[in-house]
Formats: sequence, structure tokens, C-alpha cells
Amino acid sequence: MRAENYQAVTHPESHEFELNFGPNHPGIEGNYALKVRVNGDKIVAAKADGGYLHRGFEKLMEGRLWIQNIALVPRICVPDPVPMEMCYALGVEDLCQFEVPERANWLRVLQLELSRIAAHLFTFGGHAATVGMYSNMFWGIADRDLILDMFEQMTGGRVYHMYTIPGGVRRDVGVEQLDKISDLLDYLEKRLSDYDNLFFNNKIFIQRARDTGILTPKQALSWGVTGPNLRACGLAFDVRRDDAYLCYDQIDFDIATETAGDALARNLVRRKELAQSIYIVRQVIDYLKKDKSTHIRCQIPNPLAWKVPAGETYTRVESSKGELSFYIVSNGGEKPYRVHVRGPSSMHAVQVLEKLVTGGRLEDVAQIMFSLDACPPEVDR
Amino acid sequence: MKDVIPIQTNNTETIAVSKNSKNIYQQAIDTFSNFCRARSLFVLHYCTGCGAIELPPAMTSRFDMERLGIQPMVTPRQADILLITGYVSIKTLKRVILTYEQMQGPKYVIGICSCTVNGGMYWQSYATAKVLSEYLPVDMYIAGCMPRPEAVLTGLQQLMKKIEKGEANSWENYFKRYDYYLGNQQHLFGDTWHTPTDILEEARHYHLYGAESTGNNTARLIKYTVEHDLTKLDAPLREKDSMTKRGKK
Amino acid sequence: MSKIKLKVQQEAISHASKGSMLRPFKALAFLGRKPVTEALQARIAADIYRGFHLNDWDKCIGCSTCHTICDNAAIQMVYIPDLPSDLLAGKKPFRPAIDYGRCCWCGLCVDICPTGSLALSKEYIHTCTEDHIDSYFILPDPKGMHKQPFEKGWEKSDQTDLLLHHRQTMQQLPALERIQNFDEIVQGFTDQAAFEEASRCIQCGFCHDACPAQMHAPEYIRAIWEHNFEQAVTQIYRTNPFPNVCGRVCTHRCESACAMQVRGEAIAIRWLKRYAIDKVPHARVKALVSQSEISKPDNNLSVAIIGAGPAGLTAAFDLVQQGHKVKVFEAADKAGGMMRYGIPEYRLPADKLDEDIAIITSMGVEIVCNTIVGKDVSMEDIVTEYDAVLLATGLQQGRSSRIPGSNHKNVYSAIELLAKIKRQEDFIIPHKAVIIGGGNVAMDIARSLARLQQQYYANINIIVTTLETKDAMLADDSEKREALEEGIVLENSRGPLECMVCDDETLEGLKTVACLTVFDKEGRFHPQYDYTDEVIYSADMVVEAIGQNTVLAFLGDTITEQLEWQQGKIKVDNEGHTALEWLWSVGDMVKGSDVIHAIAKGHQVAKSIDTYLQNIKVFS
Amino acid sequence: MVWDQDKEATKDNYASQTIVLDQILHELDTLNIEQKNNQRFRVDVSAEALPALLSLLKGRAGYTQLSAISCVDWEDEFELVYHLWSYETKVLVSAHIRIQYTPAVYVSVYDIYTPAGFFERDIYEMYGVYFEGSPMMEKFILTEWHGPAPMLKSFDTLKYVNDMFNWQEYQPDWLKEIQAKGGKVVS
Repeated sequence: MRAENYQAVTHPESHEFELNFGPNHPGIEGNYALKVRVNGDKIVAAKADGGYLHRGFEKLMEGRLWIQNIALVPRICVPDPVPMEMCYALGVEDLCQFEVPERANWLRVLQLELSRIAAHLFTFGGHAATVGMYSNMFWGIADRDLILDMFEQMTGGRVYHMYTIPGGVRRDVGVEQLDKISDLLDYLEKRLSDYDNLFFNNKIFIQRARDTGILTPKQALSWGVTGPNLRACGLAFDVRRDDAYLCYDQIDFDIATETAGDALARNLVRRKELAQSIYIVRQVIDYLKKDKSTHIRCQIPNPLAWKVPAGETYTRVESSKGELSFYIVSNGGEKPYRVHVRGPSSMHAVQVLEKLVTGGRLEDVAQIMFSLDACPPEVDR
Repeated sequence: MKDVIPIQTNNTETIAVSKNSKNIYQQAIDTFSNFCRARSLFVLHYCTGCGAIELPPAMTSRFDMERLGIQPMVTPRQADILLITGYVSIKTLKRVILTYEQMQGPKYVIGICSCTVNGGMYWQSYATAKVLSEYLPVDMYIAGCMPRPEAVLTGLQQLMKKIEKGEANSWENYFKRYDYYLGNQQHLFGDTWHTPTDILEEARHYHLYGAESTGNNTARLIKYTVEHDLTKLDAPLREKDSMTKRGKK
Repeated sequence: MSKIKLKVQQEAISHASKGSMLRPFKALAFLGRKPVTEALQARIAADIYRGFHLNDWDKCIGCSTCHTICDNAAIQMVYIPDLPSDLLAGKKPFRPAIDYGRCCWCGLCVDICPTGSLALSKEYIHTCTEDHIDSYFILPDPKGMHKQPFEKGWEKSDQTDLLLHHRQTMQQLPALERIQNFDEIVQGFTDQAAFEEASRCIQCGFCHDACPAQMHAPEYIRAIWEHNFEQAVTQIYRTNPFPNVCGRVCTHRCESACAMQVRGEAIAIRWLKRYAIDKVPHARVKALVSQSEISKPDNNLSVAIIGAGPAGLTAAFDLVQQGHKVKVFEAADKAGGMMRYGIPEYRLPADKLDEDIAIITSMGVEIVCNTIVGKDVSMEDIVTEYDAVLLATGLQQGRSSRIPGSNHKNVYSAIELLAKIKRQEDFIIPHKAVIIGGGNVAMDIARSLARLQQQYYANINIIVTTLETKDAMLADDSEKREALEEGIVLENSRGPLECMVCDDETLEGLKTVACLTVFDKEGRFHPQYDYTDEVIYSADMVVEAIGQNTVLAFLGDTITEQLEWQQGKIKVDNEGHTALEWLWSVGDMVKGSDVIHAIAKGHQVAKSIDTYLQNIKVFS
Repeated sequence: MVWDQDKEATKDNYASQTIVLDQILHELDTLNIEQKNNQRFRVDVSAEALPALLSLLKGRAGYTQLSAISCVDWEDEFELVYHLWSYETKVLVSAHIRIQYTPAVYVSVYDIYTPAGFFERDIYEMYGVYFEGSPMMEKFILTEWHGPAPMLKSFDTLKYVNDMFNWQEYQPDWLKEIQAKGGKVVS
């Protein structure tokens, strides 16, 4: 007896095997699968198999009030939930023509950038584990946890913050809290050199990651690659700069780039972005400390009687994984008529991953997946 | 799910008989083995849903599951604990069941997050299963959306206590009441649902074959396997064996 | 900031460094660092952590808003019979129970809770086995999920509050302007204000339960919010044939039960009703109401209603809809009863009342005015001609204090004087008037007289003496406030002793003494005076506004004897049925009160009469 | 400062963008452009003209990235929205087309934009709109789903769930106590 999906091993005489890489595989990121056809340990063909985390988010959102959806959206991407909230809030604000208080925008940037740091630490922790370097994973996850502590103190939740709502944020952040974050940033900055020593300058890692899963700029553009993965090909595109939202146009930061386009370059871009994000957060803290306003939310309608004017909007946010967009359609009702979520990983984890893995070696599959920072729940929604 | 068999009282007859029949040495060995078992647990490394994001912190230095003797394990056959970390989509549930059946007894299932209890956030979703215990026997639930690592650790400690007392026997229910679980699975996956593991054979192996092990649902399964010439339950493996042997010749 | 910038730029990673053999020993430095591992004991959560729920049962009013907002249907309301229930004060014996198999700890329930009773605690650990899965369904109380002392985490604050607590301002004429004439003071909501006000509603339904007539307030507020005014009018007419009247002068029990008034201001339900009915043209209202008519075959049974006040007309409206023939006898020249002659023009313009009555007559109710039963038509004729009779004559006669001098010609009863003013009859407008009484009628007459004084003498001199203190006065706060604004003087805790009459038979003033308490220990009306504290208010008119009586002489001796009486009133059952099978009694004359109560009674009695008539039909 | 220069540059681009789009407007007659703000353009186009528009936008105006394809079910027809982003001019053009409800078929733009493969497959799975010419039309997410296309407005997920699944039936002690007194769960 076999499960419907349990495919028979192909005849050995062709020297090619079909292998289910995941969903229950330590090398896969999240609950996701790749069906790879291997010849020896060389991958001849690969096909992504998703849907293990499918919850029908877009359908669920159509059935809930505009305010209720703030609880639903962060769950689309588990490791980096803040951009999801942000993107949804931006869309609703655009439709409702809300004027968000300046302080709220800076608070949101604070959340977004901390979330980016946390997600990056998590990702190269995971990447390190795929090349057998567990210490780095332990460090990355432990340091990420310190950021989660900050989130807990600011928003009341460790992983799902549900902090950003259309019109502003739910709570203010006090000066003491900002000082704590400042201290944490000092600590993280010191840790960066530790990470360099242990991981980014580590020969084993460099040898494994260099020239693995190379993306040329042309390929990257035509395959719809975005975010750090695109910047690793030498293209300095960043939604924060190109399609500025919140107060990113008032913030000084560099777009981190690398040129090689391989797994190493992608990680180095993340490493540089860590420093940039820390730099951004420091600016935000400066601003928030000087700013004496307590206005953190514009007047939103009673959540139980809230109709959003009919219209449609496409909002984009730079998440830690790339370009995240929401297409929100309202027919003037109390619930969204349609919400389409374009997670960055819907490109990275499917077509790009399939293409990069093909021709490579089996041992690199996990590494490539982590270097692309593919997030399956975003794909499946 | 209107045609599901109502939950009946557990048939504890077999277990009572087996316990009574044990002599004092066997009981001492049982106590000792429970003691050891509780202190060396392997958690299957399978992230089914969002709750999995709190497992890395729980496993690594900050909350350090290893000090309790718990470690992640990559293969189902060597794992003791199946953590269901949140919602299970129907597609995942099939894999979870396949995985669970491959795990060797005694095995424990922990349901984490709201979703495993009553559907959680995704109660309206067409794609996720709602009540996990209808498909698998669950030993322990940890509340939260998602539970913090501390809560996960507490849950694991509770499970350890339960194992040490020899009370974590839910896995036996899967064999004793296979018909119930299979029926619910069939309701969700269709009447042709079948897995590579012959549960009834294993139930006999564990001496857990009881009155509720078989019923209408298992009859349906057996009918299907006979019709499709899959009477040998591990047929694919045997085919493969024979092929390799042929290859060697 | 430039320093930081420099630092960031310097952080290029050099892959060129080859390192040395000794590099691995760097790791030894880590031995000196503080370990990151936390103790096995669970940490205390952050100050605003969103853990398990707490609910303060004393604060909770059972409004089920948390149930409505919950995106996961995790909150269910449980009816607990032990708990106190007070529909008029907006308290229901329901408490939320939470299913942790659904909850996602978003805290929306806390942020929306109108009372602030819900909070999330810092407690976050709960594990259980399959046998104890019931422990996932909890009824939160202040003690916490496991009765362990955990502090509150995520609480409601002004910052997190999602509700809109402030009422839209209603345009009103300023005191100086309104005192000049009898123009309506309240101007009505603008479209935007009405929409905003309607959008504040959380649809808890407390107003529906508190309303004597059980009006469908949540439904019509919702309809106004949806700009569906016709729907709103239809909803209003389900239970109230006097929307124009109630939209202006209702005592709005609904608003004191409103869940929103716990932490903020109640929804202006009365003004919204007025807005809705003002918004739909009269002809359209007529069409809408006639659509809702229940078409029953004409069964040739007929009802006589004596008195065209709110109760009588409501009953008439209902009975006509149920297919009966209804004729209303009214003594005055126009229908409306107290609504017409007891409420001053500046609160309820007569043309608005006419609109409501026009709708009722358009439904087929026949109203004959200037017909006094017992004089123009005999009671016996009515009894023989009609199958059922309803007495709805109301309280037409002002009660007198019977203090010395109260029979002076310049001592009026408020109700009599109000009718005079409304009918624009001539009387000598006083230079100085003293009003006895602290209810709404006292305010009405005081303010009406003030307007007349302003018009004729350009000088207001009116004193209102009340037995009660200012806070205990029966008049509405808004009435009190507006009266004071208009220059009326309130003299609280004064008991009237004597209307002082001079030797030349002119009224000199009112002698009062201090009133110490109004009610005795048993709660009966029994004022205690301090006779040493005596004040005389000079006046050329004294008005008594201390309640009204009913006059039922027209019934005739036979019927009066057949009826059962209780404290001077006809004894009726809950449905208004008297001891006589064919006779009902309703309205203020049964239980002195206000328009909305009269309407409620009207509905009740109509139902009872309908049942009776249906039975007659069956037996005949 | 760097980002200020960027801003200046993009301002020029907005101007040139309108010119380029205007030119395309003249070439395709079934086109309607609406500028929502500096970086958002909405283009309504007939379904037949869309591939040509996309080729023009990609080839001539530098719209190299297909950000997403969104499908909206309007119950009598489907709306497909192609979101195109230009890295050069920093402008997003959303091209809206309407296609008929049955049979819901449209042509694939996989040849012009590779990412279209993913979105078209997604729309096929979720809405049942078939894209002719796409090499990726086999199932991906809903491989084990046999019901109707779930994102259709006609599919009632709550009803499906209530028919398909049981809910946990709690009977905690406190509820039993309250029930004994005559209380109950009311909603």
C-alpha cells in the first residue's frame, strides 16, 4: 500500500533516482518539499512541491473585518511578520486616505528594522547549520531571541506582534525601552565581529558557499528575484529607497550590494544589511527620543462599523526576504473584497530555487534554499 | 463530519491483563525503563506550522532543551516525540500520519498552539484540519499562539513526568482503536486512503489488537487493498528488494 | 550620526585575512562571557504581555462586544443565572468564555471592551493531556486561569482603545437666541455628524432591551450608518408610530443603558431616530408604512378608543394593521393629547406631531375630535356599537398642592397653563412667576413662561422651587442646564407652605420653608420641613407642576361600579385588561409616565384586544 | 547627499514616464491610463491587447519586473491585474483586464515574463482560470484538493468547514455547574 503522493523510485538502471527532499527533512526550510531527480549526487531536475502550509489566507481575509485581519496577516510569514502587518496597513491607509502621525511611522520603521535584524540572524543561523556549523546557528538564534525580548516589551508578543494597525500603531514606546534597544544594538554590533570570525570569514563556509547557486544579474531580473538576493548580483534595488514608504526617505542608509550573485554573496549582503539596519534603528531611536509627540494613531472608525471606500491599491514593502506586496481591493464593504499577497519567496522558493538547484549537488540544496532565504508559508499562504 | 464514529470508552482490557500477568521483575524492569525513557527523548525535526518558529530557541542555547535530555532527531524511526507545531493542512496531515506510523512505539504526540485543539486562527479555512486528536492520539497539549519556549519546555517536562509514571500510553490507542482513527482519516482523505504501514499487523505485534481495532473502516481499507492487489502491505519494499536482487544477478 | 555612518562604512569584511594557527584559541575568550541560557523556571513576561485572559466581573456588563470582535469565534457568551441583571442600567448576566483552541491573543477583545473589564495577564503557560482538554475552555475571572497571582499584562489604555467615546455635537440654538421665541431648540444632526454618531454604535442591543417599547435601535442605527434611511424608518415603525415625537422628546431609557456610556458618552439614539425620520420625505414614509401593513381580511369587528394620546393612537395603529376598524374619540380640537398640549413648541413643533398623526390616519384610523364622551356621545352608545373599548384618556387634570391660597385665580396648574400657551389663548403674562415642582413639566412651563416674559417684557423673572436637591430633581439634566442658561432661577429644597394673598385679593408670592428630606425610611413621599427657615418668593403667578390626575366621570355609574379600583385608578392586568371583558385601559392613566411608556402600553393592549377580537370571530 | 540626488532623478523620470506611456497609448487604441500618484499608474486595457502592451512596456519602457498577477472574482467576470515595476523609472504600472467567467481561459505571458508562471498557476488553482501556453499548469499548492476552486466567491469556506469537520466539544466543570443552575452558552 502506498500513499497517493508516494512515488515509486525509478528504475535504477537509468542511474537516476527521484528523491523527495522534504517536507520532513532537516535541510528544508519550513514545511516544504523539493522533488529532485538525482544522478549520483548531481541534480538533474528539481520540482518544488508546496502547499503544506496552505491555509487559504486570501480567502480567510475576505471573510473578516478590516480590523480583524491585523491578527491574520502577520501569520503569513512566520520568521519576519512585521512587514506583512505593515504592507496591509499601508494598503488600507491608502484606500481610506488616513493621515498617519509622524511618530507612528518612525515607530513602524523601528519595528520593521528590528524584525529584519531578527530575520537575518535567523536565516544565516540556519544557513550555517546547513553547512554543518552549528555554533553559528546557536548564536544567531540566541541573539535573535534578545530582539524578540524587545518585541515582547514593546508590543506584548514575542513573534506575532500585531502592533501595526491601519492608521498607526497600537502602543507608544517609552524612552526607557528605547534605551534598552540602544544597549541591545551596542551588543549586537560587538557580536558582528564574532560572526565575522566564526562564519563570514570561515574558510569552510566560504568554500562551500562560494560559486554555489550563482545568479547572474540578467537571470535575477528575468526570474523576478528581489531583495537581498537581487542585491547580491550587484543591482542596488531596494523598495525602501525606490518606492519609499513611511519615513524611509528621511533616513540615511546604504543599499548593501555584492557582485558575485552566489550563496556567499547573498549572505554577505545580509551581513551588511545587519549593520545598515542597526544604523537605521539608531537614527529612529534618536528621532523618537527627540520627538515629544504622543500621537501614535490617527482616528480610525469604530472597528465594528468600518467600511473602506471602494478602490484598489498595490502596496510594496521591503521585507527581509525581498519585495512584499499586497493588492487590496475594496468594494466599499466592511470586509476586503480581495487581498492578494505577493510574498518575495513565491519567486525565490519556486522557480528560482528549482533553477539554481538543478545542475548542482544534492548537498547544496539546503544551502541554496537558505541562502535564498525562502520562506514557505509566504509561498503557500 | 457527520458519519464519524462517536468516541467510545477505551478498551483497557488488554492492558489490564498484560499488567497483571507481569511478575515483579518485569515490573521493576518497566519502572526502570520508564525512568530511562523519560530522560532520553528525541523530537522529530518536522515543522508543520507556525509554532515551529519557537522550537529553535527552545532547542538552542537560550532555553536549551538538551538539559532535559531532549534533542531533535531527523528520522521518524528513531524519534520518540512528534511535535505538531500548530495548524496541519490536509496535505501535511497525510505526511504527519505517514510519519507517525513509521515511528516506533512507544511514541508521543504533542499538540502545540491553539490550532491543534479547535482549529485556532484558521477555523474557517478549508485547507486545515481542526481537531488533531481525531486523527492521531495526542499525549500533551501546550496552549498558546504560539506558546513561548518556556511553555514548550514545561509541556515537555510534563510529558517526561507522564512517561516516568508509565501513563503516556496514548500511542496504544492508535492500535486499539485504529478503526476510529482510520475512519476520520478516510473522511478527510477519501475512501482510498491507505498508508505503507500495516497497522493491524503491528497491533498484533504489540499485543494491542483489540475489539475496536477493526470495523467498517478497516474493512473498507482491506477491500481496497485486495482489489488493488496490495494485500502484502509492504509490497513496494518487497518489489524493490526483488529488483535489487535481480540487478545483482 | 556621522560617526555611526563612518563606522558602518568601515565594516567591510575582508576575506583576505588568512588568520593564524592560534586563531582557534580565541574561542577561549568565550569562557569568560556570561552564558545566554535562561534558568529552567519560566521567566516573568513583559509588562504588556498578551497572556491568558482576566475579566473583572464587577465591571463586565455582558455586552458581548468581545464576542463580536473576535476574529476566531473564540469568545462565547455564557448566561449565568446568579449574576445581577438590570436591563435599564445596561447590565446583563452574561460573561465571556474563551476557547484557547481558537484564541490568537491579538488583544482586540481587550482593546474594544467598552467597560475595560477584560485584560490579558502575564500568565502564559498551560499544558494538559487529552483527558483534560476541557481546560482549554475557560471563563476568565480576576483570579486568572490557574488561580495563581499573575499581574495584568495587556490592558486597555486610552492609547489602545479602539472605540469612539465622544458624541457628535448637536447643533442647538444658543440661550440668548432661543429665549426670544418658541422655535425648536435642537437643530438636528448634519449628515456627517449622524453618520459618525451611528458609526460609534457597537450593536450590543442593550438599548433594545432597555426601551419600554423594545425599539429596534441597533437595526436603525446600523441602517443610518449604511445611509439606508428608508430601512431605518421601516425599522423604527416596527415598534413606534411616533418617530417624530420620540425623536425629539423621548426620555431615552436606551441611552442610559448604552454600553458606550460606561467609559464615554452614550450613542445619541434619540437624535439619530430624529435624523432618520427627518431625512425621509413624509410622503415616502407614508408609502413605507403602508407597505408594512399586514393584510388581514376585514372582519367587521370594531374598537372604540377614547383619547387620542400616544397610547390610544399606538393601539389604534396596531389594531388597524391587524385588520380591525378603529375609531378614536378625542375631546380636544386636535389629536395628540399631551404630546400636543403638554409639550412646548420649542421641544416638539406641532407640525411634526401632525406628520406622525397623519401617517396613523392614513393607515385607516378614524379620529373624531371635539367629541367628549359622556357629553357629545354617551358611553352607553359606544359600548353597544363597538366590540371593544379602550380607555386612553390620560391625565388631564393638574394635581394641586392644596396649600392655603392655592385656589387663587392666579395659581395655575402647569398642565392647564401649557395647554393655554399651546393654544395661544389669552392670559395675563406674569411679571414674576414661581413654579412649584422639579420635574420636566415644571421645566416646560418655566421655560415657556420665560419666553413669553422675554417677548412681552424683555425681562425674565421665574423661580422654580423644588422639594428635592438639585441633583435629585426629577427633571432631565439637559432640561435643568438649559433652563439655567435661559435665566431661570432654581431654588432647591424648598417646600411650599402658602400662596400669600394680599387683602386686595392679589397674589403676593409663595411662602416656602426648607425641606430636609423628601422621602421617609420606607421610601414613601413624606417631606420633612425646617419651619424656622422661611423664605417668601414674591410673585404675581404661582404654577403648580406636581403631577396630574385622571378624570373618569364620563364612564357613568354602572361601569364605574363594575370596575375594580386600586388607589383611585382602574385596576388592570399586565395587558391593560380591566375587570370588564370588553374594556381596556392604557397610557398615563394606568401608570403615569412618558410617551415611550405610553407607546409600549399601547402595543401591549392592542395585542390583548386583538386576541380577544380573534376569539370573538372564531366563536361567532 | 545620495538619496536627495535619487529623488531628483526620479522626479525627471516621472515626467518622462508619462511621455512613454502616452506614446504607447497612441499605439494601442483600447487603452485607458489613470495616474494615481507619482509612482502608480493604472492602465485599463482590453484582454486582446494585453500581451502587446506587456511586450511594449518591457521592451521600450524598461518594465523588467512582473511584480505580481492578481485575479479578482467579480462574480460575472474575472479581473486580471498585471503589476509591472520599472527599476529604471521607479514606477509601477497596473494593467487591468477583464475576462469572461466561463470558460475562464486566457493566454499565458510566460514568454514575456518568467515569473508569470507562478502567478498563473496560482490563479489556475485558486480560481480555475486556465492560461493557454503556460508550461506550469500542473497543480502546486492544492495537489490534494478535489473541491471547487476555493477562491471563487461562490465557494463558501465556512459551510464547507462546518460540513467537513467536527469542533471540540468542551464540557468543563464550571460550565456543568452553571448549566445545573439553568445557565448556558448563549452564542
